[in-house]
Amino acid sequence: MDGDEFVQILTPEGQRVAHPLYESSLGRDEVFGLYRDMVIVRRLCNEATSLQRQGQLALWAPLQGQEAAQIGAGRALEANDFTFPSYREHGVAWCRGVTPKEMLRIFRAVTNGGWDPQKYRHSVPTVVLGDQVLHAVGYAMGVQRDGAHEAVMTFFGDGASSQGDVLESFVWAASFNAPVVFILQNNQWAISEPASLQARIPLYHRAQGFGFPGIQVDGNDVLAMYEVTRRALDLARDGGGPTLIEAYTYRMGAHTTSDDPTRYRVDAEVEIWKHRDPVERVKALLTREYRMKRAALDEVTAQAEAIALQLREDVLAMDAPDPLSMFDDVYAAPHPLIERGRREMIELGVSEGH
Amino acid sequence: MDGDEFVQILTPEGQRVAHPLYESSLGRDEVFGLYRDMVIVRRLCNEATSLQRQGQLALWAPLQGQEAAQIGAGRALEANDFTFPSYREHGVAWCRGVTPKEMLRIFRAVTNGGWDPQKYRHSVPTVVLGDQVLHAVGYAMGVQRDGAHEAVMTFFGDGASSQGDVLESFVWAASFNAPVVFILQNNQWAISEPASLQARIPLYHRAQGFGFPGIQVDGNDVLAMYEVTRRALDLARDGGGPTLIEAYTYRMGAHTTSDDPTRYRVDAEVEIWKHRDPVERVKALLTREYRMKRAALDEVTAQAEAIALQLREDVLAMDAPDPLSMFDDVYAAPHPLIERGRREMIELGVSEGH
Amino acid sequence: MSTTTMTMARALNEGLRRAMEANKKVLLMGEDIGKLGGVFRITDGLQKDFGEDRVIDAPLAESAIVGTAVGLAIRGYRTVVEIQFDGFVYPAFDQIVSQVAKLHKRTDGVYTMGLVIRLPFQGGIGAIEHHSESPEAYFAHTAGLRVVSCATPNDAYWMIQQAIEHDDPIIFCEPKSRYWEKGEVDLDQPPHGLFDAVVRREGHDVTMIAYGSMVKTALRAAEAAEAEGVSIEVIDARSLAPFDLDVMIESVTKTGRLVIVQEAPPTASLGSELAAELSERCFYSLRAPALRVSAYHVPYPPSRIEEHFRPSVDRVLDAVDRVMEWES
Amino acid sequence: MSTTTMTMARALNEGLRRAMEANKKVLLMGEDIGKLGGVFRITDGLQKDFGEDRVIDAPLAESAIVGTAVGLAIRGYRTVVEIQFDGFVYPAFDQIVSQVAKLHKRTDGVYTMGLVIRLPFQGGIGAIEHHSESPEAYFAHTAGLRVVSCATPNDAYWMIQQAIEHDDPIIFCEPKSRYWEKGEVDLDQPPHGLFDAVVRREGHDVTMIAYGSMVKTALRAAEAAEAEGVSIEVIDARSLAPFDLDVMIESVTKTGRLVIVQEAPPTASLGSELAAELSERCFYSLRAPALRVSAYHVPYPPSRIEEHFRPSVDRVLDAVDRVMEWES
Ligand SMILES: Cc1ncc(C[n+]2csc(CCOP(=O)(O)OP(=O)(O)O)c2C)c(N)n1
Ligand SMILES: Cc1ncc(C[n+]2csc(CCOP(=O)(O)OP(=O)(O)O)c2C)c(N)n1
Ligand SMILES: [Mg+2]
Ligand SMILES: [Mg+2]
Repeated sequence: MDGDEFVQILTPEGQRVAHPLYESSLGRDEVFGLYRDMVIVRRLCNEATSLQRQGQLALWAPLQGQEAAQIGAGRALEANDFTFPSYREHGVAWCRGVTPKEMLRIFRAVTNGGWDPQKYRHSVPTVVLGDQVLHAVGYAMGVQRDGAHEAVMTFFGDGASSQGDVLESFVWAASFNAPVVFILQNNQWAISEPASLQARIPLYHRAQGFGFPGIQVDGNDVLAMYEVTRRALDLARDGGGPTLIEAYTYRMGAHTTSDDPTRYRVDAEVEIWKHRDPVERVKALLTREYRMKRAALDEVTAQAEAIALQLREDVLAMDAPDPLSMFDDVYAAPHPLIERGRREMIELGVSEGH
Repeated sequence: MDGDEFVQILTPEGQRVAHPLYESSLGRDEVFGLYRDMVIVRRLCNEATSLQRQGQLALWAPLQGQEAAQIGAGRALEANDFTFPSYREHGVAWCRGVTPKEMLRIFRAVTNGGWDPQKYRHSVPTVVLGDQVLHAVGYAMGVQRDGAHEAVMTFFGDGASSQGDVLESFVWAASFNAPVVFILQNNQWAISEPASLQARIPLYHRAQGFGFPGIQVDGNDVLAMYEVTRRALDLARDGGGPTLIEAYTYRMGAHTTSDDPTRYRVDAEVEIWKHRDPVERVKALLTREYRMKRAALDEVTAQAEAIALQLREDVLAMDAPDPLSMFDDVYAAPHPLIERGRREMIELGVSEGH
Repeated sequence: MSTTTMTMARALNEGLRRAMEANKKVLLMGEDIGKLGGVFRITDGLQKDFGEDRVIDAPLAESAIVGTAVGLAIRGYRTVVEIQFDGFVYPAFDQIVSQVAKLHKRTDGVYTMGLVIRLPFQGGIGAIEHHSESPEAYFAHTAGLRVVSCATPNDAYWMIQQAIEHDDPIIFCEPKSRYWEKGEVDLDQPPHGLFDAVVRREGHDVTMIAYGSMVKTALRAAEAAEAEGVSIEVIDARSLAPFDLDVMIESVTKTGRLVIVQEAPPTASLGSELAAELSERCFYSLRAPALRVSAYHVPYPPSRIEEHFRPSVDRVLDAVDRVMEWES
Repeated sequence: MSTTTMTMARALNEGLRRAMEANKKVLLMGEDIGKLGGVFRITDGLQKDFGEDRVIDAPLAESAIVGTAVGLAIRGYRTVVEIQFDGFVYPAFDQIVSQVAKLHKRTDGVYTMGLVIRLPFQGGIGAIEHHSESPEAYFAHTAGLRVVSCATPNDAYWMIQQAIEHDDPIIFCEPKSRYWEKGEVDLDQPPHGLFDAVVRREGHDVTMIAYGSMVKTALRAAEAAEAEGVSIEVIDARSLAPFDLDVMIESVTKTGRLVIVQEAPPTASLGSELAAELSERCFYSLRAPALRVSAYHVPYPPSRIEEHFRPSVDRVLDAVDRVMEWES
């Protein structure tokens, strides 16, 4: 974090601070909206974690601590933009309109996707680190060829930033001046590996080496994330090319529900980050500066609760797919091995509702 | 080329110029030695080109124009250092002691290697763009583990600089502070693609984005190449980590003898670079500043001529390998499919000297 | 019927041109495919005529070439990717196997992965290492991909167009050693479906299956065998994944003998697949074991000895002798 | 003879420890293998005991992991690379196929590519996509590599040590679904050579070849078949490239029937190779066609239905029925 290059406009205490380049353009209702989003996705995430503990999900990748990074970036998008997430961007999916139920389908292991990516203009999760970043750049090259006033956004982590595919994306985005915004959520950890293993200087510097802007943002400051992202998206749409935004944040929970972070990191570190909580600082802003009433905040909590309850119900009702469905949509056109497999499975007596 | 960051200490006209950070440490004999090397490898390269034209080689990748980049870097090495070339580094191979005959074996298509890389501490050519750069970093990690006072050097082109493997090498070299010097010969072209397609700002900037020094050098100035490389090697050996050196140079000839550069570049460009010839400027220095006699220079030409003649003789004497040799050294230990293949080939009547 | 004679290289060029004219969403992307027209000149003149937006010279990174083609496919474009040589497709392997092959399925059919990956493959041109590989088995093994190979200019002209029109991702293998051989091209009518195997020569003693460069080798062997009284039926597989098994089964059922010829190394190859499958399906018809003539299980050798590595007419005839002598 | 009971995961851990003690040049490299001990805890405690220089947590880039291991091999180190899951090996494919497999040959034997690439492979653990793949055929097809797979803790303990000692590069496939199953480990004496196939159960009606996770499935099927009076000989291939064909030929010659069981998809797979090779070599012995029981030719499905994708005892028995009923 080097001085002015670290964009923060709302402190952990919920105080506004001036930044030479960025100030918040949002009014009370909009800030409240961001708060609502963050509360909801956090609650949703907690519900997923307990569903996993109860054996209802195969896995869950919690976003806790990264709500501001994801909601700030997600809400800066226009409807026509297109997003390419990794596997932890539940907050972005929420902003794009993906339903919580759809988000959890992959984690209940009933699909490898989960939703219609063209409907939401939000791609399905990508598990292989970095692969989606090239897709975003290619999609952005398509936007250019269409002469469309749209931007593309893609997400990856501090760990993924070491992958050749991510770095090649930087080459391409620069060479083709592609309308893409790279959101690097530096949550300090790649499973057990600290971000310092992937880079010895802050990650946002990489962009400059490729000839496009890199900016480090307080990823726990939703106002800063919103403003920086919005400006980068505008730049992209207006032909100004790519931007790398490093959202400096923290993964408060485990990598996934299969992970045991006590093996590699100390509680004290988590404690420090608790004081930088992205939701609490907006709450402080809302109550202090905007004098928001307790009741309004409570209503958000209640709404989140209702969504979580509904989610639980939806998940429990989610059945295993028909085994025969594994033969669907492998190919767009008929294929003899697909027909053969389907026939063999039917002969084995595997049927719907198995 | 941005001002002081472009290191040049000998102009195209053969004039010394001051640079705030680098000055030549070489005396007359050493400069003469570099001149000799450059004249020899250029002559050797021309001989190879005509051998290819006469059907004696399957292919040749000329180095013409890049003599200073390669000889400057190559002569800066210590005997114990290890080098990982691409396919055009005949000048470096020369510095490492590889014989011209060995260099041409791969181009006569009688081997996929050519020499004993451990003997010369110079690896065999790597054709897949960028692969060798990771090998260099790994080797350098071995040097670290041995506690040896050695450095590693690796070569790649402006085109290869876009490959994920090269970029991952930067990540690793930085994270492990590996004793490696990356020599990026920016000869302006990757076959038909101009360097501007790979990057929109000078390539040496990339290193800074990864947190280690990147320097742009006049790659046609053998004195500058020597000094910059030597300092980078010292830094590496002393635990200072990696350096990226962009040798700004020019491929005077075709990409390979299969290439037709008239399809993609104009003569005028080649003409401009002729005035920056790496050999001519050292010749000018030698005759003007060191008042070197014509006879001494002629002796170098004669020596180069003799080497070329010997090379021609050696190449013509190079027979196709025994077909059965394809089964040698595929595995270090016995392998049934190798035995089977050998047996089958013998049964087909293929024998030595076929 | 308007036919004309041209090389396979030219036929591919014309086929690409026609596909680009027919559909504005068709793009070409690859290294040196613009001004240079590709190292084999397959895209010669196309950038001049269709512009730099549709014929894209790519930075040198195969993973990015394929990965961005995936993004373009999601946006509704159809990108024909040129991989400069077979041996340079491996850096893109992850994108091909984990994304190209699986995204249609992963999105329940929402994303159409209509892209074609052109691969000049096989050896025989006296090149240095990595320029003569036969990687088709890697792709055929991968569910979600299709793999085809042309062996004649007419097939080249039509198959490239059919592949571009097709909605599934296709690895399009071009036998580079045949680029400069000429043949008749029918400009009006495709000779076959993209996934059809074709009997190139009828015969009754032995079925011989080949593809790409080896079709010609097989036909030469058949000619030589005929002189010795052995009648060989030569099948050009054309589609390598999936195989058109019906044509093959019919032939083997008739001949009772099978020889498969491929330039690829033997282990877990397409030859293994054909031998396994046809040994199973034609168990009672086969009068001799199915034999595979492949390259050896060694890296592609220096090209001065490549003709000892690639199946030769002699080696093929040797296998023919063996299946003929098995019982009889 | 000192034997002790442990899980396969533990056996691998102990085997690695012993190899590291025996040779200071042995390094481990991979993602999260240090403090975490790897996501499967195979390297648990090793960084603590051997230090960060020998147990290296790698930045997240598989191509670099393998590529730097190549450089370390050139420097004389032996690196055991852990690829976190099968589906993440593809970014390293180019380094494996073009460098690891070929550098020994390219340098006329000067470079020893003594490195082991550990691959937790196959499915059955209820994971999400890319965590359950069976990529062994890609590597077996590639000349210059060797591929092995352990199916028991004892084999795991010894084979990992043998692989590390071996001078050729080895793809070491670990059936992750068996990591937590226990078995006897003999700490004194390796049970077999690294490249030996082993008869796990004798029988006279059908030869069944399996490897990795499927060995147990095959043994279960054999038990079930016995109840119905069919005697199955189960062979654990162990070495997937090269295959130990002698053991297999001997068995098929005896039984006259062959069923191959694998988790991989069918096309151009190791099952194809075995079926092709053994159909050829045992042409007169086989009383029914060699049958392959594989996964289907589709991407690995969501894990809620993975047991319909992986060969089940039922599907295996179905194939047994078919070979038994073929003639008789
Ligand atoms: C190519 C590849 N290698 C390894 C993995 C296994 N893996 C899954 S997540 C992860 C850590 C990623 O860390 P980061 O990019 O920082 O994202 P975060 O999980 O912190 O959001 C690893 C190693 C993978 N999914 N893909
Ligand atoms: C992975 C890979 N892709 C493509 C090629 C084909 N190829 C060989 S040389 C070359 C151009 C390389 O340009 P550059 O890196 O600038 O080196 P130069 O030839 O100019 O020395 C290309 C595309 C290759 N060898 N490897
Ligand atoms: Mg992270
Ligand atoms: Mg170049």
